[in-house]
Amino acid sequence: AAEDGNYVPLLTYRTGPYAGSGIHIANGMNDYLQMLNERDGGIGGVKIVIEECETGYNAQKGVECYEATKGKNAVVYNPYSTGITLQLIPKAAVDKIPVLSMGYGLSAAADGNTFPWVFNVPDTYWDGASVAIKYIGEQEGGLENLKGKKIGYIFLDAGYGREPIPLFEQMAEKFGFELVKYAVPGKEMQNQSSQWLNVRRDRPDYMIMWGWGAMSPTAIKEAVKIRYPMDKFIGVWWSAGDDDAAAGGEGAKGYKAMNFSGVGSDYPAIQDIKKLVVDAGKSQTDPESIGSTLYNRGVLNSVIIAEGIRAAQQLTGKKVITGEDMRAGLETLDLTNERLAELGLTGFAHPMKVTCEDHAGSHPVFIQQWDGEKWAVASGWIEPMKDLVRPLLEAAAKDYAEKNAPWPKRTEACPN
Amino acid sequence: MNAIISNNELPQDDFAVEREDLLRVDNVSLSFGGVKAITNISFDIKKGEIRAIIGPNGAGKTSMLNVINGFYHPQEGTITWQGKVRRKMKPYEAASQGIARTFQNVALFKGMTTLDNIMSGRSLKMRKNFFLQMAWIGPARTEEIEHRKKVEEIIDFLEIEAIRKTPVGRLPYGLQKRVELGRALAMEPDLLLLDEPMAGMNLEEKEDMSRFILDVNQEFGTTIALIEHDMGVVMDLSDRVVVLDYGKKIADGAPGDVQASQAVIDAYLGVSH
Amino acid sequence: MLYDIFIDPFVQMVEMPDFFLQVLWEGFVAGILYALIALGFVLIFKASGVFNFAQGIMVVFAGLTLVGLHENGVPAFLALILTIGVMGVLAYGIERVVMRPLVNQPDIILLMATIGLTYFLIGFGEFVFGGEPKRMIAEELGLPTGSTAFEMGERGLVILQHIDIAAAVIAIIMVTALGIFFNKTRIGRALRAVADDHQAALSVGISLNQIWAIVWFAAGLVALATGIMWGARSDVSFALEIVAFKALPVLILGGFTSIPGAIIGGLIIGFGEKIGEIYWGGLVGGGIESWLAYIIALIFLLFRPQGLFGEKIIERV
Amino acid sequence: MTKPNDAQTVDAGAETILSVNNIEVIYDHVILVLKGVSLTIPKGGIVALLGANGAGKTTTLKAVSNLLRAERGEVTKGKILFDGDEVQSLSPNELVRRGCIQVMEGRHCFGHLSIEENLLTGAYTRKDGAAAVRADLEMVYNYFPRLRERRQSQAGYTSGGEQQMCAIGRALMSRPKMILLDEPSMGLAPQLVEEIFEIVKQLNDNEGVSFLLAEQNTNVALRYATYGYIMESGRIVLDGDAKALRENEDVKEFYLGVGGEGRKSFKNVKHYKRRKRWLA
Amino acid sequence: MFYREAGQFKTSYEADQSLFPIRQDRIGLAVILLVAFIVIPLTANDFFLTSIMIPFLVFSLAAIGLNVLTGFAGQLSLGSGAFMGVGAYAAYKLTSIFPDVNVIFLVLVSGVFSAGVGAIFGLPSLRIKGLYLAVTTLAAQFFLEWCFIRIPWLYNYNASGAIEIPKREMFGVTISGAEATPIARYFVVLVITVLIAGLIANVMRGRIGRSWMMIRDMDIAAELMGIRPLQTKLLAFAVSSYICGVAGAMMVFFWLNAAEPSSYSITLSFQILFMVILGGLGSIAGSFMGAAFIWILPVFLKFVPGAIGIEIGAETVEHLTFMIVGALIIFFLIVEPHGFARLWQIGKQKLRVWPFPY
Ligand SMILES: Nc1ncnc2c1ncn2[C@@H]1O[C@H](COP(=O)(O)OP(=O)(O)OP(=O)(O)O)[C@@H](O)[C@H]1O
Ligand SMILES: Nc1ncnc2c1ncn2[C@@H]1O[C@H](COP(=O)(O)OP(=O)(O)OP(=O)(O)O)[C@@H](O)[C@H]1O
Ligand SMILES: [Mg+2]
Ligand SMILES: [Mg+2]
Repeated sequence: AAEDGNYVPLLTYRTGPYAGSGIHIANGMNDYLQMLNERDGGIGGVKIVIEECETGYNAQKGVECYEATKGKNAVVYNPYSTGITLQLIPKAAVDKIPVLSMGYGLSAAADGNTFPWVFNVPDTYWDGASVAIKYIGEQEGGLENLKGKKIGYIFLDAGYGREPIPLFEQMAEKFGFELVKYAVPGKEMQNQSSQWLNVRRDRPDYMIMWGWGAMSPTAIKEAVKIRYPMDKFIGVWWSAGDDDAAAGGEGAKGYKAMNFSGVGSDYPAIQDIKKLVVDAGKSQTDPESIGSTLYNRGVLNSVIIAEGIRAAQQLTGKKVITGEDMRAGLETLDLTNERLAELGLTGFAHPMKVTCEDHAGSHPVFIQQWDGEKWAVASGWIEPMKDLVRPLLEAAAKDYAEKNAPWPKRTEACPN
Repeated sequence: MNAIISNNELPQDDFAVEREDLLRVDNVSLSFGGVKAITNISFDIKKGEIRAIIGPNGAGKTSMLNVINGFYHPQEGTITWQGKVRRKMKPYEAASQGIARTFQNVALFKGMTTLDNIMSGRSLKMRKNFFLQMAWIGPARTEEIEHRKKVEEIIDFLEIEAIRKTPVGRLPYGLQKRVELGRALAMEPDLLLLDEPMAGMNLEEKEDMSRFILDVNQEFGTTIALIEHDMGVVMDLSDRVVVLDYGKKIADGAPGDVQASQAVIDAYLGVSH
Repeated sequence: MLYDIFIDPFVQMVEMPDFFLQVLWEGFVAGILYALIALGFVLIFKASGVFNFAQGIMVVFAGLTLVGLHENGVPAFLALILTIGVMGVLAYGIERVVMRPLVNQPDIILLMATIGLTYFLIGFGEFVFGGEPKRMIAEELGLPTGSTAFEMGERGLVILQHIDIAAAVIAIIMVTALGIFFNKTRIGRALRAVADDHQAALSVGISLNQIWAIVWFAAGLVALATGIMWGARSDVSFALEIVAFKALPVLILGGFTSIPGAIIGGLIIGFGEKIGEIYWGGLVGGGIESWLAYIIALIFLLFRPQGLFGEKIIERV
Repeated sequence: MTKPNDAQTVDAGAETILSVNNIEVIYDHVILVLKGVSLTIPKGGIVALLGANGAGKTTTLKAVSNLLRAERGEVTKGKILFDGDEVQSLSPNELVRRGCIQVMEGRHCFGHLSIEENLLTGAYTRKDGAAAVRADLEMVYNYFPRLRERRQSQAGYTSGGEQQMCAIGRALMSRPKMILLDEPSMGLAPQLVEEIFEIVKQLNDNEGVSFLLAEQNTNVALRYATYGYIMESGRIVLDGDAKALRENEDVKEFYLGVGGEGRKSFKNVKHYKRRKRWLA
Repeated sequence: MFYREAGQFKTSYEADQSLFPIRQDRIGLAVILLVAFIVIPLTANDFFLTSIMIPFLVFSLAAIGLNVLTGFAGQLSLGSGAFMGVGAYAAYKLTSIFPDVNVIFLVLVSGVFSAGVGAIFGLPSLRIKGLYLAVTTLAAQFFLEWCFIRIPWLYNYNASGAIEIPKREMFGVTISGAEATPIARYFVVLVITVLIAGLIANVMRGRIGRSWMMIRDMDIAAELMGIRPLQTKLLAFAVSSYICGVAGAMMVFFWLNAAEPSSYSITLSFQILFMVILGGLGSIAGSFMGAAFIWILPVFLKFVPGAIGIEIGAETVEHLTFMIVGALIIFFLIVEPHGFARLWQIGKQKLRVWPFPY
């Protein structure tokens, strides 16, 4: 299928317990790529061959999708599940197909020297965690005012939610605040009353949430129930869905979340999607969900894929590229404001750049706030605390390589 | 001809004097909540005899067997096994001491074939450990074959060759009873407890079964305790009979005497046979 | 350490009575909600000895049907009535297609059949309604929203959600109604007979078909009530199916066949779990709720192997 | 099937309550158990079905009461008429409603129900009110006083004989026109066996209930029955008036145990393999 | 006609007790082994090996493990997923503690740990029976799952909370880690599975297998015949957990390469249980058939529409797959409640009498 186009398999989930979040992402990714096909005839004159494979957020099925599609000259994989990402990381180097885990997955993979095949632009979870604390500091009038404060962290009790903990702990020590952790077991996602009772007892000054799927709306509802001040409740970018916040009804007004992709549907490119894809009946997207946070996140993901392909085409001069080409392309990714404007996405994301050393780039993130009906931008771009994050990343990468010894040394040349 | 004495002090007849007790039950009582299943019963079973236990339905016969092989624990009374007073024990301990039984409601292992059911009677006699069994070749197999030979003898003896490989769940009732007897025999017990082995059989089959029971008793010298409602069978086969009614013993003695006893006729036999 | 285990929690309970009351209330509500799920299981188990694995998905299915109909413009109450109808059709279908051909089979086989049913309903439900979570139309159905806070002492506060109160009331009404239906009627006795021995029940003229259709329908209604209540708490989504696992310890603790057992079991688990998690969970890093319920149930079982109100397991030869 | 057979059913319809015409039964789609069995039970008759273990008596009764499906068996050929109607396709409960009930072999009481509840389930199909049911309950207790004593006990814990009485009592509670009794005497004390057959006789005389008895206890069965069939390996091999059967030499020898010289002792039975068979 | 045992006489009990007394069965087995060891490796592509054969074998082994407990010894367990997890985590720890020891050996040893854990959770089975026993195994399931998350030592304090499999070699061939070729991993899995299946089949036809079945079919009678219930049940728990543990270790070492705690969730337990019931309780061949049905059928269904060029959305395929699998489960249960193994037997029986029915 892929001789005449660039084959992009999309591992998505529109079924299972996480479908609520997964559907929007899937729609966003799919629609943008289709729009490119419709509008521009693909990228660099060749079409993009899109194939969705349903994973149900299940690692086994994810691997199965990977195995079934990799042989068709897949150029890149977006697993959309930390579990699947972890399975694919070691395979990426062997099969020579890059893994793009945008804002999730293994944070350590930002170390391009250890993980040449994995990309997690624009940010790692540690970047996110540092932004959250930095923002709280700003609210309090400076990081030094965090001393003596109590910050609660409620998270999905899995690798995903546990990953930021070391950094939080480090920051708690450094800035002198107290960190209180509330683990939500995956099975108890929809049954969080104990955790929130504890929140009520502990009365943390701020709450930070790492939730996904059904966990986020339930947490927001519970927060409303215990009358937690919503403007002191900040979610990671994966807890920033419109449905998540809407679940809390009136009371959810004021809830905040980090984000790195644009809010709303007023971007020309998104209007193109609406016109050429959704209104043309070529997608399953509910028109109302266009412009929602997770939908736009999916779009941004596809923007990165598309830009990666374009970069690879320029680098190699080929039209139909391979996974190896794509890897090189992604490593030269440089999404400037000008380029964003060309794409019809001015202000949709912060400019981002990937280097051979840094596959995440620790790009700035902004905070958005729920006004009871939709999200509104509530802050400027906030830089992650690179000085804290980067050493942690490198240590983690080293640790990973050691534990998985013999981990292959980087042999891939740096394309720039 | 003598009157049946319905208390515990039985005159020792010749038969009893000759042989020693295999099992004695003394003043045993058993009740479930309000239901008294057994009230103060004593009797003995001598080595080598066929001892029948009869009585109307719900008299406590099955419960008595359950007491003997340790499935029920009587509230009062003692049980003496081969001269030693037995402590409260688990059924599997009773089994390892040499007590085997069949059940009133056939209790075969439904998912297994006839052969396996009878082989299962040999469990206690087989020793080879897990790892040897895993390897199969060698000691475990030798052992298995050795026991298989014994089992084949029993199969032969009971004339059930044809159903060797049939899952027992599909067998008609009468054959199931026979397999069950085979399974108990495979244990080579000292005492064999048979709970209505001939229920649901026609005459011909009862004759066969009688023959088996007599053969077991005579050829292997196995002591047998037998519950049966067919008086013909009881009278013909047993050496001594104990009669229970409402959990109490109402008679004990030679078959002829028991059959003639008015108490037994009233409680159990109805019209005389 | 010992202090943390044996003294501190109690000190806390006394020092913050408002909070303790809140914990108890949450435990109560959780218990009631678990009991609702368990009730669905009990009905079917009681009537056929079948452990209905599909109860969880029936909850989702009922909730989605209700919300889905409403989304398509059907007024809330009409949607409710239509959903009841759908559950009736489902019950009839299950009886006809699954139960009837499998009469007199071992329990585990019937369990497996309900698992097949689960698969089917998941696929069918997602096919029809999509995988997105949906908001329960609690308000439209006239269920109370909002909450009442009771002041206690200076800064104490006990917050009662109205929807939770409604859940408790509905659960209690259902349990009473079903309890009366199954214990005081001819059908109730027949149900228990069926659970004991299908074949014998057939032989005395009990119509298994009719009985099963009735109980599956009843279970469908319970599922609907459960779906509404749980849906109002979180959302109606396929993730709710997981919550159904919580019914297992409740069921086992209460005894598979007892309707009051479902409620009492639910409350024990609800209280135990909340108190355990809040006052002791922190010692081991929290999240012990995921297994505490099972351990509580296990401890009870060691003393009563048939559950608190279950029918005694008959052992006799 | 032959012509006469058909003709017989047509004109026998008037006084026949149950007629089984040349049925075949297969279990599990492969095991052929009944190979063409025909029986006729006249209204108000007591018919005994005799035969060795595994002959197919139970299967025949289940075929009539339509319980085979639950055992993965099916009637593949032949016809069964009850009260003039074909009944193969009826559900068991419909049959009970029409007055044909089976007492299953091996008791099958509802273990978790008390004896009294067990008896009451027997009245499930009745619509004639609680008072009538109570009266019948009283009647059953009068037939089986033992049951009255144990009325509150869980059936699962009662003795084998008590369960047997319970199963029979339960069937009586449905006020049937016809009872299929599978080995009623199994496990009952001799006195009770007589009593049960007396009850059968009473019901037959007073209420006109018809009976089909599968019995091993040939002796008693032929004393109470009016007609008998003898089955072997899935076929009827002999039938006739009970009296005639009792006189039949073969029956005498193999089923009644009275050879030429009276009853022989079980002790003296010779150990010999299979005896003569009607069918080779 | 073709399937006749007539004319095959056994002259010794040895011959009669061999695993496959009938010649056609022996030939059949030989053909299957030939295909598994020679034809498949020669012809199959990577997808077939990695996504179908390896998982199928791993699941078959796990199903055999659960079958020992549930099918043979009659103790219902919903904890097999967690016991598999114990094996996986144990093997992972062992490889990091003993990096130089052969990984296959470590995988086989890891089962010992899950055997131990299994036996502990088997203790209540003495008192608790039937469905109620499910609660103990569920407690095991959830408690162990919680441990996999909460005891970072188990996953070497990885930030991701997952275990990742390092590269290991045997005889110069890489057999674990991402670089291991599907063929190499396939052979490892195949050999271990066939070996254990064979050994367990041996156990099943001997005293111990019988004692398990006795407990299953009628525990009271078994006890009255001298079987010690606790010992026998615990042995079943231990053996079953051992096998599940090895399967769990193989699952991560030779199939997935990395595993999170959620890989060993209750869903896995149920999946294995479905395989066992559908395949046939108490049948080793059935375990293979059940695994094939539950694992291969959905994969097959999922990729069929694409392969024959029908354009339907990925999630629609998934929905349809669920519906079809669900309907087929019910269908097969109605056709033969005792699973594929029995269906197979009946099929053979029909073949035996073919062409004359009955
Ligand atoms: N469910 C079943 N599946 C397969 N075969 C069966 C089944 N039930 C009975 N059979 C077979 O059918 C034949 C007739 O059995 P049936 O129970 O009707 O005999 P019966 O005359 O009632 O014997 P009994 O006097 O022992 O009760 C037997 O050979 C038996 O093995
Ligand atoms: N486990 C038990 N729990 C309660 N009652 C019991 C139990 N076991 C036996 N019984 C009662 O004890 C009495 C004696 O029962 P048992 O089974 O010993 O009678 P039986 O003499 O064998 O009668 P049958 O000839 O009918 O088999 C019965 O009334 C029975 O209901
Ligand atoms: Mg008895
Ligand atoms: Mg019979």
